[in-house]
Amino acid sequence: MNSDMNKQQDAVRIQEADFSIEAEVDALRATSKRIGGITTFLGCARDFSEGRDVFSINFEQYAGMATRAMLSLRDEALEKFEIIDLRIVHRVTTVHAGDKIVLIVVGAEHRGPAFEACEWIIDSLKQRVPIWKKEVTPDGDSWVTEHP
Amino acid sequence: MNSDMNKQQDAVRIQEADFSIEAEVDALRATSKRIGGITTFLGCARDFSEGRDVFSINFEQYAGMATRAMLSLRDEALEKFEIIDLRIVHRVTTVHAGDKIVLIVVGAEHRGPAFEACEWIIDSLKQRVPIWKKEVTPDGDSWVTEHP
Amino acid sequence: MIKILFFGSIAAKIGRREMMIDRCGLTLADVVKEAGLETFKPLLVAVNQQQEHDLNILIQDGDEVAMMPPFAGG
Amino acid sequence: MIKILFFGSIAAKIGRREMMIDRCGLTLADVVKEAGLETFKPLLVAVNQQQEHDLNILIQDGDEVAMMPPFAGG
Repeated sequence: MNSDMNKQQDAVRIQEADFSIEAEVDALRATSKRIGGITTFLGCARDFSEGRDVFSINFEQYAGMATRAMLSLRDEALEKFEIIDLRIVHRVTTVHAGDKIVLIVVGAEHRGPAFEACEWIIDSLKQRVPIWKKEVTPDGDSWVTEHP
Repeated sequence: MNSDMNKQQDAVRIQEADFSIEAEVDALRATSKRIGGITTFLGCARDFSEGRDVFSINFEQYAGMATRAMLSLRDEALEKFEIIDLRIVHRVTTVHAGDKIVLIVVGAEHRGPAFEACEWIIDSLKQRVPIWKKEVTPDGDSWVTEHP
Repeated sequence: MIKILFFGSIAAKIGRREMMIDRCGLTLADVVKEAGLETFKPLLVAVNQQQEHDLNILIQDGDEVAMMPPFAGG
Repeated sequence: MIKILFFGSIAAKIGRREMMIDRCGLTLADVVKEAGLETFKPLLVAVNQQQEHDLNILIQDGDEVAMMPPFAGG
């Protein structure tokens, strides 16, 4: 129970530090040899947005609720799709162009559900996880309000 | 021209050696700071197939034609989808359960086209690239004939 | 005591991240009004870290209420 | 000289990977027959590393013809 709990919390993380895609994919692959297909989505900071330069992006979260929302996304995805396991890591810090922001890794026996689940998770994360971002631009700071 | 050629051939490879997901994603990210979303598909060897144990899988290619087919898939995907760049690496060797087989990495400004293109490429690769696999099972060798 | 938390552009607008209210019998709508956010749209609200859509519920002593603009993670 | 290559389960069935034919005026269908694969289904064929669906085309001296079972990469 305790080690299941740890495993689950490790599979869903909000952190300042950068992450390794390889390490997350390896951690996922270690959970089952039945995994035949792994899809990932990596969100990166771009150097412009809506036609303006972006110097940096500052992330903010509702600590506690954000992690809970991501854990419940994970449970729901494991229920909803024919997948074996998944991981979600989201950075909350200040990032610059090219920096990694979010990683979703989904493992399944077959690729169809892995693609479906991965896209569903990033779409749902944007709608359901209390994280906000402010872009620092030449014209000043600007809170991002849309879900692109 | 020559360096473009090298770059393109590096982006599409058939090799015996294992590959690094991180290195491929980094190589893709290095091509443009406009990339906001990167999708990847990793195909791995499973320890069973159609209810049988699989000890290993032997891959075989039509050298030359396989690389050409993958290059033309890449060109077609860059044309067909709103994506910025993509990479394809396929191993042709003997692999065991859990080993990596194929990696597709797609970078785009927005995630929708990146997901679409990634799934289209793996589907098309299975139909258009002359690579074959033989599963070594307790009941003997068996050529894989379906496109799962 | 009710603890109100403000996030993102709302915290920037209000100029603080936290506020305490020491009154009983308030609905969620009352708490939104106390925070001066009754005209802020779209406003998302969470009670004890769960999103809440019903503004008529009663807020209890010790509850944590969050005032949030639309999320923008990823 | 026409070079014929066999792949995958076809190479296993025929027991070799290569065969040379030294004749002129053969169609692709003739080459398939020479290789003993006229009843093998589904058979994919490539001429000079391009998949070819028209069995009536004439094969030229120096062409490389590949006899392939359905692909199974990935």
